[in-house]
Amino acid sequence: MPNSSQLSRDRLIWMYTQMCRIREFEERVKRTFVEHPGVIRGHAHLADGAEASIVGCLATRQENDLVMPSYRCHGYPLVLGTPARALMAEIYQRKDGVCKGFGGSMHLADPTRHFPTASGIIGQGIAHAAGAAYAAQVKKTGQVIYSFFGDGSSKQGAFYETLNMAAVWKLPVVFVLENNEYQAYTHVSLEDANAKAGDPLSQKAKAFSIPGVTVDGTDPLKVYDAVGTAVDRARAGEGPSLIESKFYRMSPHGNAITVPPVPTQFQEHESIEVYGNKAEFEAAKKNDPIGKFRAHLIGNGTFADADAKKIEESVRAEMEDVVKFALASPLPSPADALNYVWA
Amino acid sequence: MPNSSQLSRDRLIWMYTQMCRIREFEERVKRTFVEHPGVIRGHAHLADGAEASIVGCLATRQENDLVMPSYRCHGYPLVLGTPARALMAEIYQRKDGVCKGFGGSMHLADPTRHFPTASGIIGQGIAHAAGAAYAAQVKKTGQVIYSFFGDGSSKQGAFYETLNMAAVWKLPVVFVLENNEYQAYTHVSLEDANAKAGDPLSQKAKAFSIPGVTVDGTDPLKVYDAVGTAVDRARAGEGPSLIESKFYRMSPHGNAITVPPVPTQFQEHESIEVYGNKAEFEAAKKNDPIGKFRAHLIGNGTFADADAKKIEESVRAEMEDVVKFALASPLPSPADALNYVWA
Amino acid sequence: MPREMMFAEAIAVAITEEMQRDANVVFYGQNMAMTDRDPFVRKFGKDRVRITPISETAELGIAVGAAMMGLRPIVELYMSEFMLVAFDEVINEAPRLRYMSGGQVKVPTVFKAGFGFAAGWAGQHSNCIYGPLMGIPGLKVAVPSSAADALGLMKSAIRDDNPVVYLHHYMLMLDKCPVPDGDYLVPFGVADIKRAGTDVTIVATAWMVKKSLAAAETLAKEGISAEVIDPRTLSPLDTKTIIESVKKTGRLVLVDQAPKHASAAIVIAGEVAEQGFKYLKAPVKMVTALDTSVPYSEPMESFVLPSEEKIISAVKSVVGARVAAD
Amino acid sequence: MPREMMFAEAIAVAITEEMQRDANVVFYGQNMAMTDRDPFVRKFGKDRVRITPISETAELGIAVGAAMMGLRPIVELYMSEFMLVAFDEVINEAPRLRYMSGGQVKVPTVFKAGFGFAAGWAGQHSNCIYGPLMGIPGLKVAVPSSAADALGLMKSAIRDDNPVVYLHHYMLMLDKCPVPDGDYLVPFGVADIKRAGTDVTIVATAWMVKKSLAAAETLAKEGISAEVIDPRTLSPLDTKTIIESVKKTGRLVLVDQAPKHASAAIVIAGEVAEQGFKYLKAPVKMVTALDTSVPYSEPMESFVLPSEEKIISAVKSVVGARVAAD
Ligand SMILES: Cc1ncc(C[n+]2csc(CCOP(=O)(O)OP(=O)(O)O)c2C)c(N)n1
Ligand SMILES: Cc1ncc(C[n+]2csc(CCOP(=O)(O)OP(=O)(O)O)c2C)c(N)n1
Ligand SMILES: [Mg+2]
Ligand SMILES: [Mg+2]
Repeated sequence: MPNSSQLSRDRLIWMYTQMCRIREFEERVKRTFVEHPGVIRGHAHLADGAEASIVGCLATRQENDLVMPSYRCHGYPLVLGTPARALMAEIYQRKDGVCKGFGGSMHLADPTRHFPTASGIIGQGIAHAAGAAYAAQVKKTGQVIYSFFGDGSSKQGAFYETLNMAAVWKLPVVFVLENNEYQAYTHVSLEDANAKAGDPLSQKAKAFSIPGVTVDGTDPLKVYDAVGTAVDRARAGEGPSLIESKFYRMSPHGNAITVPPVPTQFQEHESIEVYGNKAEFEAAKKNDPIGKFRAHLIGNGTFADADAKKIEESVRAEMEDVVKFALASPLPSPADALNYVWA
Repeated sequence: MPNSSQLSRDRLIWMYTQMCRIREFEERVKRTFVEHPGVIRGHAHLADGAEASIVGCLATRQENDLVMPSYRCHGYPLVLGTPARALMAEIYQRKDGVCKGFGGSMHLADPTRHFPTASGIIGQGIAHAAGAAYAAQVKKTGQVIYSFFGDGSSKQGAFYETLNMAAVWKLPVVFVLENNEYQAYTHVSLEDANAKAGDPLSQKAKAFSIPGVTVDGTDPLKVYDAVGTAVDRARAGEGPSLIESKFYRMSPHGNAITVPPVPTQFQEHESIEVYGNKAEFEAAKKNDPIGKFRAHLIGNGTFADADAKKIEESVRAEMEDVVKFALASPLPSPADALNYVWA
Repeated sequence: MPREMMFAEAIAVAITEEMQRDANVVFYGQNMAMTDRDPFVRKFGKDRVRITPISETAELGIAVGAAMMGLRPIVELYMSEFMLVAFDEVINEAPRLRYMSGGQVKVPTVFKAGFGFAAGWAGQHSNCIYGPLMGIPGLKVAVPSSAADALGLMKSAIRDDNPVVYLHHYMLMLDKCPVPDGDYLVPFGVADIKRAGTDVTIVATAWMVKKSLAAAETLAKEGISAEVIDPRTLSPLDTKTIIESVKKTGRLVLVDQAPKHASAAIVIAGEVAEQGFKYLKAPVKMVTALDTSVPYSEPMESFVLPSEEKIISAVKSVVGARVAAD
Repeated sequence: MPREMMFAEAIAVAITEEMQRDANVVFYGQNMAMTDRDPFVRKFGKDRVRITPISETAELGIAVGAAMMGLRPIVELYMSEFMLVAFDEVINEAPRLRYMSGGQVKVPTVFKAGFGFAAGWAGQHSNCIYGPLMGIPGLKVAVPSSAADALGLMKSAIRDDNPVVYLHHYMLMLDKCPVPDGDYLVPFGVADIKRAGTDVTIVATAWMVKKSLAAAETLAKEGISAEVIDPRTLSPLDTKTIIESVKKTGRLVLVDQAPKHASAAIVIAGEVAEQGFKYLKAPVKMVTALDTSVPYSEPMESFVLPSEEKIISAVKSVVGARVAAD
């Protein structure tokens, strides 16, 4: 049984550090649209707000467990150990990018660090994760697969089909439904029948007779315990679980969709931009997972304010270097495009 | 509130008669493969075993309510009043067929009698039914739409996506999951996570926060009550329900799939042919909905054995005529094929 | 007096006008009509204008069912690839139900989606999916290249009694042009000669029309007169106008943003090889995307896609062939 | 010593041999492997051979995920149209993930399905869906026309490191032919000249190869020598062999069971119009299904589909053109 109260001081500090790294990385991505227009193309989706959920989940990982996120995929590889330079370089279209400039923000991948790929099409990655779990089962590797997807994505057929098959096949996979209250510009209450009825989305687990749990995704320790239980279950061969991790996406869905050469940027959060609900956004800001965890760790004596500041400083320095590196990295040659079509 | 104990004698006899008509029609379809090889092409799926469920459902209908079945669609139009001649003629590829020979067994349609179409692709008809319900809602027709589909079909993404949307939009539709224990050759326990766990399939309703009820589909009166409640709810604007109607498919999935000119026929039921489980099949035969309803009606004095025999005789005569008519009906002209591509 | 209109605006105007004209037209999709302040919701109410979950199969299936029962649904799909998770509805339901029912029902619905976003959207969001839609009897496909066509084709699509896939190109959404006043409809199956010419016929769609016209401009300066034709609908396809042009020019260059074997270009090339062979004085030449997925990084993306330069050199290669032959 | 084998058997033998050779090959799908008595389950166990629900998106998505992690899944889909509910996996996931990851993963999986069942299966179950699959970089498409090719192409498909759609024609499943002994592989991208000839080139796939060979037989009696070519894989497409043949015959008839604009025929016609134009002595001629869905009733179904007679008259029309031209 996972027990977050037994996490070592080092581990807790590691968790806080990773959360800060994600936040700072995403801030730098966002700033890039202002400071270096045109450097990021297409559509970039940020994980600010999700840090506690991501880190709480991945803190339960064992060495070879796989992580399969959606297109909102910057956070996970940072925690898995992919150099932030290679991630930013990818987002900046560079040759040194983790996908050599072929994928971009929505399609990061680092299979050597247990992050096989990300799909930009809603729901499909959930099936891919179950497939990886099937491979683990057949090959008896003992791996557990973490499948991440959004509240909106749980309205795609692939989600239901996959959870049923994973349950029938007892696949070693944990389905983490990241309920950040929005699917793009749509509030979850407008498109999810459970949410509209005031029921938790984890109730969908009943359709597959598997455990369904809702957890406060702004608290990495609660996430650790809930997901850890599901991971143990999966590793023991008892099959999948559905965890609804509830948190709030702090940035808008992505940079505004424009037609070049009209510049694109991040606008205000949809709660304000679309719904005129500033109160909702302010409340979420007060509940920021990073501030809360920082206060918690200081409160229980894990570290002092000065230690936290040191971490935050080093993270800022890391990401400053990362941006410099990525800007300096060369663009791919045009004809590189002919590579990797066929295996 | 629907109450089957208040059904009139006439109505009960009508229900029994319709059940007999479905059974006899399907028997004649089946016999055709032996008596007139080649007359039926492609794949035909029979409704024997489903009579109580079909008739119990449709007995709750009001005048303009729509019926949207899957490819296993012979039974419903018989109850709706489509001439059996036109149905058999369609299955026999004839010009007098209800679809003029364009559709065949899997794609019957009689929109004038409130049966718009049937799709041969699993799950899609569920969405079409919700669409008809959306039209009814926008046009404020007061119609309720009956959506029929199998246990296996509830594993297709379209099922889940549609039920969620129907719930959010509060569409006037009743989803009848006909659990006949098999999807083609696959027993439901091999492919459905609820079934594998021993839970009812109606539990899937929880994923949409709508009512989910399991009913004995071999008893038309129980079906009447359960579906009637759901129909009332839908008509009142309170949205959809999921009814799991449990019965047993008496014939195999369909005629054997062969390559012409190798003749095709109905073989033994999969319980025997595939699983070697004769006991299961014998138990189902003992529980035959027609025999049970007949005994019930005689038992409560609705009619006497002789009355029942008279009904059965007239049904046999009707279907004898139907087969003759369909055999005598001309085939379409080849170039008729150019019609109806474009509206 | 023609109005100046942006492409995106023209589509909205067409939908608005048709919704005003016919109460059976409904309009829904993801991430639209979020609040009561939405202009369509304000005009037409929450029954006819709705927001949906990310459930393309249900969205399209509901459109098909509703269309059979007398509505004329327009489904907003945003990016054309999102149709792929529901492709059965697009090519195996909407266009087949009428036929299978022996003509008893009709399915008037419009599946609207943007496509071809060549701006770093990478492998899954930048594609042209009209190829697979061209050979489906019962399905129509409209691909406007100007605001005027966008408006006129959308109006025709909504009034059409058949299912229509309406594809608008992302890179054109801000382009402006004059749109004729009044109830302006562009008929389906009628190609438009966007520029008249005598030396070579260029056939192109959507963004490629713009690139082809630019190429034609440059070529004109070098004394080569190119005729640029936009089929406007890929189904029905106006092969006749194309062949008439080839009869005059004897040369055909086909420009298409899709990889060659997924393109409309190769279908048209095949038709001309069959029906217009005798007019050809040179081999048909195709300018399509290279056979790769679309890469994220700009230099690679540009390398893969057709460009004005590639069109110009293709034209020169077939016109050069004349010099040899004549 | 070649073994006589039925088409259906040849596929099963290929899968069995490859599963014996490589423990990473797994095989699953609907309505297969129901019990422990299933021959594949008996040989390879319940981990590697499984039954699935009617969940094509999950089935194919799981194959893609498992393939990335080192398995080589074969998914049994029965009828090719069932792929349409999961088409995103076929054309927008399996073939794109490698490219988008900058070559870091590969997706070796086989999507196996029957197609073209011309036996009263009506509008939704009788189609040919290879057209939309031909232009997807990263995706291969195999379409055998004989038991030998069925076996050899399946083995190549399983060993290929790319996703492969393997389509076998229902009407051929009971046909027998000799299959070479041993570990027999048919390479991808190599067309097969099924019958040599000098007057006209006929290119056909699957069932249409059989019909074309029958037509060639009849034509031979009338003194017309037809060469019949089967591309065997539609991606990669062996355009070279076809053009070599056209160089010799000067005439090209393309036979395809799909409607014209959904056919492989028109893609090949387009390629020849571009690359083989100078060898053509007559217009290319296509014999395809008419532009309708497939109707249920036999007389209408036959009317719509290509037949030996239609092939013969198409050949005569292009050979007749020679008489005029030569
Ligand atoms: C099949 C499909 N439909 C629509 C989209 C467009 N789309 C991209 S992200 C997104 C919202 C997803 O919301 P959610 O699942 O809640 O994840 P989040 O972005 O909140 O992390 C949508 C609709 C898509 N990528 N794929
Ligand atoms: C998308 C799709 N996949 C597979 C099939 C093949 N198929 C036809 S009927 C059937 C079984 C359906 O079982 P169920 O839903 O239980 O209905 P029943 O036949 O028992 O009435 C299958 C798998 C199909 N028609 N469509
Ligand atoms: Mg979300
Ligand atoms: Mg069933």
